Amino acid sequence: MDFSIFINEYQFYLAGLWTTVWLVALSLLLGLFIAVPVGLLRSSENWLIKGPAWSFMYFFRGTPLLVQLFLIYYGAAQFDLIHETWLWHYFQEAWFCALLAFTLNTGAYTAEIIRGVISTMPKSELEAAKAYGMSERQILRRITLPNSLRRALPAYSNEIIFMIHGSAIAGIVTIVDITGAARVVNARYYAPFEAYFGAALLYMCLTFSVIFAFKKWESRYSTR
Amino acid sequence: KQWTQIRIGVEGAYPPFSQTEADGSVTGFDIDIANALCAEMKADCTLIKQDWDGIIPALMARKFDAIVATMDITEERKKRVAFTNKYQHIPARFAALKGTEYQASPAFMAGKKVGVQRATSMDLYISDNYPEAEIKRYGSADEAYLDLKAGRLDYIMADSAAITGGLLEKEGGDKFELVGPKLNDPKWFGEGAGIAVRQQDKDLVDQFNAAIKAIRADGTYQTIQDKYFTFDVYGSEE
Amino acid sequence: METILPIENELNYMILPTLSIKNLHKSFAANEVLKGIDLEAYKGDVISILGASGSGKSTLLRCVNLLETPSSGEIRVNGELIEMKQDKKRGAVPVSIKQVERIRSRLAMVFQGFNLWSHMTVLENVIEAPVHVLGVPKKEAIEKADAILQRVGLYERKSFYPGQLSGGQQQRVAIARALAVEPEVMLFDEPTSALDPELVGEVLSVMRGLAEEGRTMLVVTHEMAFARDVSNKVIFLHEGLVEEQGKPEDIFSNPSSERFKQFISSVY
Amino acid sequence: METILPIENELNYMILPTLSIKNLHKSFAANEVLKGIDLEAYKGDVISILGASGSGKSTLLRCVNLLETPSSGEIRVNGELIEMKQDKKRGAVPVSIKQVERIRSRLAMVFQGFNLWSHMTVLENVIEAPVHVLGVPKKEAIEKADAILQRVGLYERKSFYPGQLSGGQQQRVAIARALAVEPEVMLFDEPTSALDPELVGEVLSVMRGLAEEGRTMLVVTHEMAFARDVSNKVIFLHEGLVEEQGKPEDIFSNPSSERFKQFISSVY
Amino acid sequence: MLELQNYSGILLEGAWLTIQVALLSLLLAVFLGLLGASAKLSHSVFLKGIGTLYTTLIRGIPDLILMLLIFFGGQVLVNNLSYSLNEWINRTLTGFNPNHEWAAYLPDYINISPYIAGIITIGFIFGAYMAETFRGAFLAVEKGQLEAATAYGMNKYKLFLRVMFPQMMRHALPGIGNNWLVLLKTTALVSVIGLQDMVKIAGDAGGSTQQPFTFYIAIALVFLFFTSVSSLLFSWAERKYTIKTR
Ligand SMILES: Nc1ncnc2c1ncn2[C@@H]1O[C@H](COP(=O)(O)OP(=O)(O)OP(=O)(O)O)[C@@H](O)[C@H]1O
Ligand SMILES: Nc1ncnc2c1ncn2[C@@H]1O[C@H](COP(=O)(O)OP(=O)(O)OP(=O)(O)O)[C@@H](O)[C@H]1O
Ligand SMILES: [Mg+2]
Ligand SMILES: [Mg+2]
Repeated sequence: MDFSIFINEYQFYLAGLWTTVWLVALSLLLGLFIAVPVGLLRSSENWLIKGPAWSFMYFFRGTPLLVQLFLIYYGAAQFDLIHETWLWHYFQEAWFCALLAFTLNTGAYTAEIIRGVISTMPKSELEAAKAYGMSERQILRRITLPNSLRRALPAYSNEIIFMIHGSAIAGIVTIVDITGAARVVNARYYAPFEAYFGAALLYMCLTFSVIFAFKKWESRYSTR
Repeated sequence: KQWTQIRIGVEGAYPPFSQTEADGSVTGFDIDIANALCAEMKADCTLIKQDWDGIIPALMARKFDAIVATMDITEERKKRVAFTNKYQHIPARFAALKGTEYQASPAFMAGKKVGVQRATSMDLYISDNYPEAEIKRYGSADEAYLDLKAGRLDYIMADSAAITGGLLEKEGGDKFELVGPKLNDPKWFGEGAGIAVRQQDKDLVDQFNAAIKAIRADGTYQTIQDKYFTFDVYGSEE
Repeated sequence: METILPIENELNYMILPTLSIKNLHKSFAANEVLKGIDLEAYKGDVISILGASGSGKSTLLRCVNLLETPSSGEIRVNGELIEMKQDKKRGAVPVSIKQVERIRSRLAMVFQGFNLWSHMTVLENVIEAPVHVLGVPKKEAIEKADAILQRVGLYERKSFYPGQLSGGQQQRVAIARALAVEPEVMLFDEPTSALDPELVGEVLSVMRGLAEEGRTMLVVTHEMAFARDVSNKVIFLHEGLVEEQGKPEDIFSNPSSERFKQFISSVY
Repeated sequence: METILPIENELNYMILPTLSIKNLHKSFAANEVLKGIDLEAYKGDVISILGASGSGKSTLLRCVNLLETPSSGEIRVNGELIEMKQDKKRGAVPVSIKQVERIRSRLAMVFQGFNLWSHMTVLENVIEAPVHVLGVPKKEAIEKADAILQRVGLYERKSFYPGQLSGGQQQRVAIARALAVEPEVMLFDEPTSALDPELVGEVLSVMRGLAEEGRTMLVVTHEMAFARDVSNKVIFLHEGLVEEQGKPEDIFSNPSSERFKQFISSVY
Repeated sequence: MLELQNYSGILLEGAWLTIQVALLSLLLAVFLGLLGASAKLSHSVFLKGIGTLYTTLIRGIPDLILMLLIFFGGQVLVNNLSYSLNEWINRTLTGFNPNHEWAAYLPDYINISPYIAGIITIGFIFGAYMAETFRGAFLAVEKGQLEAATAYGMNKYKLFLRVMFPQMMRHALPGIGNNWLVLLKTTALVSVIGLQDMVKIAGDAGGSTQQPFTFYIAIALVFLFFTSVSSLLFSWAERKYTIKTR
C-alpha cells in the first residue's frame, strides 16, 4: 500500500470531511424539526391526522436513500414546475438536493423513533400523572416528552451514525464529500485501496466521536 | 504465450462507442472493434461491463485482461498500464447550449460550471488549464449530459464523437452544439485511444497490435466505422 | 413535622362524608364487573377492601378517581358530585374534564407497582403534583416534601432516581408523593403484594402511622392482619357486589356470608 | 394414577440418607454466605428451611444441585459423593460433569419464579427432561405425564403455553415437571411467595399431598403455617449457619435461639 | 410511460437480481451473525476481541466505502494471494526437481464478479449488525429458563438446542426483520460497483430516455412493495413465534 497518496492529498480529504460534517449536521437538525411534529401526528388516533404522517414515513423508510437522492437530483428537472421557476435556483445545486433528500430521510426515521418511544411510554406513569390531576398538555410536557427523550437517545445515536454512513452517497451526485474526495483521488492515482482506506479512516473518526459523545451523555442517565 | 481466452472490460455508458440497450446488452463502436479483434486473433473473448471509475483498478485486479473503452493513451496512465497502438483518435470538444460564448482563457472560464467524466483525459485537461472553473465530475458521460440538459452545467467536455452520438443526435440534443476548438494536445490527450493491458502482459500487446493492423488492412475496421460515423475516427497512420 | 392534625372521629360522622359512592356500576364490554356498589368514607376512616382475584377491587379504586369511567352511579368527594353524562360511543363520560382534574388532585392513589416517574428524582416526584398541579410555590413545596421524606425515612435518598431504590423504598416514595398533595382520601391498591415479609412489615407500619393520624384511606389488601388491626371498616367484594361489610372485630369473628367465611379460612 | 407408593418413614431411618450435606461452605468473593451447613434428609422427610432475606436459603438449595459450586464441603445423593476438586481460578469444581448431570437428573428443583420453558406447552415442559435427559421413550413419557397432570388438576390445560396460565397453575406445572423425572429429592425455593392467598392455599395443598405420599422435599419458605403443619423438620438459617433446628412442634413452641424467637414474632 | 414499458422486462430482471442479492446476503449475514455473537459471548479473550473488532469496524465505516474497498481492494488481495501461493508452490517443487516446469496450481485469478462482491460485502456488513442482534437475543433469554434446563440435568449441547436457541430466535426475530429491511435497501448500492440491479438499470434507462423521474419512481414503488411484503411476513412470523400469553 502506498500511503503517500493519502498524505499528498490530505487537504482534499479534509475539505471532503468538512462537507460531510456540515451536510450531515444540517440534515439532522432540519430532520429533527420535521420529525417531532410528524412523530406526534403519527401517534394520533385520528386517521385524518395520522394518514399524511404515515404516508410520509412509509415512503421514506421504505425506499433506499440512494433512490430518493436520484429522484430529487435527476427527477426534479423533469418537472416544469421546478425547472421553470425560482425553485430551480435551489434544485440545480447538488448540495441542495442532497440536503433535501437527507433531511426528509432522517426526518422520517427520527419520527419513527419518536413514535416508538411515545408508544412505549410506561402506561403506569401516565396513570399516575392522571391520578394526580394533570391535564393532557401537562402530561405531554412534564411526563411523556422528558421521559421519552431519554429513552430515545440510544436509537437516535444510531440514526446519526446511519446518516453519516448514508451521506457517503453524496459523492455520486458530484458533491466532493469524503467519499467524493476518495473517488477523485482514486481516479487520479488508480489506487482504490489506498483512496478508500483513507476515507474509511475519516468516517471511523466521525462515527466513533459520535458514539463516544453519546455514551457520555447516556451514562448520565444510566444509573436511574 | 499465445492468449486464446481474453476477458475484455468495456464501459457501456459512452455512446456511440459503447452503450447499454434496453435489453441489457452492450453495443457500440468499441464493442464491435473488440469483437472484430477477437475474431482476428481467434481468441475466445468475454466482455465484462465495468464503470469507468474502476476500470483500470479492475484490470490490475485481474477482473479482466484488457480494456477496450476509448481510453486515451496518456503518460499518466502508462505508469500503471501498458497500451497497444491506437485504434482510434478523436479530438475532445466542449459542448454547450446553442449560442453560448466560449473563450479559451482561464479568466473567462473562472466560475463556469463544467462537467466531465471523472478520471478521463478531459478531467485532467480542465483541472490543469482552468483551475478556477467549477468542475463537476461524473461517473459516466450520460450523467453529465443529463445535468447539462437540466441546466446544472454551463459546459461539458468529452470526445467530440461521443458528444455527437450521445447528446446532439439524441432527443432534445438539437438545443446544444459543439463549441471551441478541437483539442488533441498530446500532453493531455495522448496519441489516441488504445487498448490497455497489464504491464507484464507484453505478449498480449503484440497480439492486439497485430490484430489492429490486420482489421485495418482487410476493411473490417472501415465497415465498423461506417456503421457509426460519417468521418474518419482513426486519424493519421503512424 | 406534623403537618396534619388528627381530628376526632366521632365529630365527623355528623358532617358530610369525605367520599361517597352510590350504586356504582362498571362494565367492560359485556362483562359487568361492578354491579352497584355503595360506600361512604368519613374523615379518619380506614376502609380495607377484600375480595378474591378478579372481584373488581382495583376497578373500584380506579373508578373513584376516574381512571376508569363508571358505567353509571354517583361519586361525591366532600359532597361535590362528579357530573357525568351519557355518551353514545363511550358510555358515561365526565361533563367537565376540569372538574375531574380538580377532584383527582384531591385524591391520591398509591399504585401497586408504585408508578413513580422514572425520569425524576425522589424529591422531584414528591413536589411534581403540588407545584405543577396545585400551584404551590416551589420553595414551599420543597420544604414540605423534605418534612414528609424525613417522616418516611427517605430524606437521605431525596436525590436518587426511582430505579436506584429498593422496592420498599420506592413504596415509601409513592406514599410520600401521595401525602404531599394533602389528599382528602388516599387510595392504596395492594400496597404490599410485591414486597418481601420484612418490607411488608415496614410499609404496614407507615400506613398504621397514617391511620393514627386520622387520614381517610381506602386500602385494597390481602393482609388480613392489616385489615383486622388497622382498619375500622372492612368491605368484602364478591361478584361485583359488597358481600359483607362491617367493623373488623365483628365480621372476622362472626362472618354472616358463607363466601366470606370460606375466603378468610383459605388465607393463611 | 398413583405413580409412587408411600413408604413407611420409620423403616428408612435405618438405611442411607437420600441426601446428606456435610460442612458446606460457600463464598461469593469475600462474602462468605454459608459457613458450614450440615443436613441429612431421609426418604419421606419434608424439611422446611427458614431464614431472613439474604441468609443464604436459596444459595443452599442451589448448591445442592450444583447450580452454584460450593467452596468446600461434601454432598451425597443416595450415598453417592459428588466428587469435587480444587481449581485455582474457579474454586471447587466437580470432577466429572457427566456425574453432575446424572445426579442433577435425580434431583428436581421447583423454582421460585417457576422457570417454565415458555416456548413449550405444558405437556412439552413435563416430558422434556424424561425424554431428552433420561431417554424415556416419548410415548411412555406422555402417558406418565398425563397421569401426573391429571393429579395436579391440569390435564385439560396440557396444550396451553405457560404464559396462558395463572400463577397457581404455572406453579402446579412446575411441580408436575419435577415429578415427571421421579426425583430422589424435590427442592422448592419459596414456592408460594409470588402467589395470592388463594393460590397459596392451592399450591400448599398439592405439596401437602406430596408429603403424605412420602416424597423427600427441601422447602425454602416464608409460610410458617406450612412449616408448622406439613414438614417434619425445620431448619432456621442465620448468618450462614443452622441457628435452630428440630421438629416443628418443638421449636415453634419452644425456640432456643433468641434470633429465631424474634424471627417468628416478626412474621405476620 | 411508453419508455417504461419498453424497459419493463429488464427492470423486472433487475428486481429479481436485487432479491437474489438481498436473500443470499441475508443468508451469509445470519451465518456470520451467529458466529460473531458466539465469539463476542465466548470466554476466550481472543475470540471476544475478534468479534468486537468486527462489529466495531463495520459500525465505523459506511456501507458504500466498505463495498468499494472489498470490491476493488478485496479482489487485489485475493488475486495477489493466489498468485504468490502459485509462485511458492512452483518454487518449492523446483527445489525438489530442478526440471520442474512452472504451472498454475491455483487459478491464476479468482474473478469476484460484482454479483459475488455485492453479496459478500452486504453479507459481511450485515453480519456485524446481526451479531449484535443475536448477542442481545442470547442475553435476553431469561437466566431462569437456562437454570431450569441445567437443574434437570441437560448438558451444554442439549441446553443450547432445546432451550437457548428456540428462545433466542423469538427475541431475535424483530431485530432480524429490521436488519432485513435495511439490507434490502442497501442493495441499491451495488449499482455503484456496477451490478445491473434495478437502480443501475433505472439510471441507465433514465439517462437514455431523459425521463429519470419516471424510472426512479417506478423502482421506488418496487422497493416499497418489497419492504411492505417483508414487513407483513415478519409480523406474521413474529405473531407465530411470540410466546402465547393470556
Ligand atoms: N381494561 C379492562 N378490560 C376488560 N376487562 C377488564 C379490564 N380491567 C379489568 N377487567 C376485568 O374486570 C375484572 C376485575 O378486575 P380487577 O382488576 O378489578 O380485579 P381485582 O379484584 O383487582 O383482582 P386482583 O386481586 O387480581 O388484582 C376481571 O375479571 C378483569 O378481567
Ligand atoms: N451470585 C452471587 N454473587 C454474589 N453474591 C451473591 C450471589 N448470590 C447470592 N449472593 C449473596 O448471598 C447472600 C444470600 O443470598 P440468598 O439468595 O441465598 O438469600 P436468601 O436467603 O435466599 O434470601 P431471600 O429470602 O431474599 O431469597 C446474599 O447476601 C446475596 O447478596
Ligand atoms: Mg387488582
Ligand atoms: Mg432466595
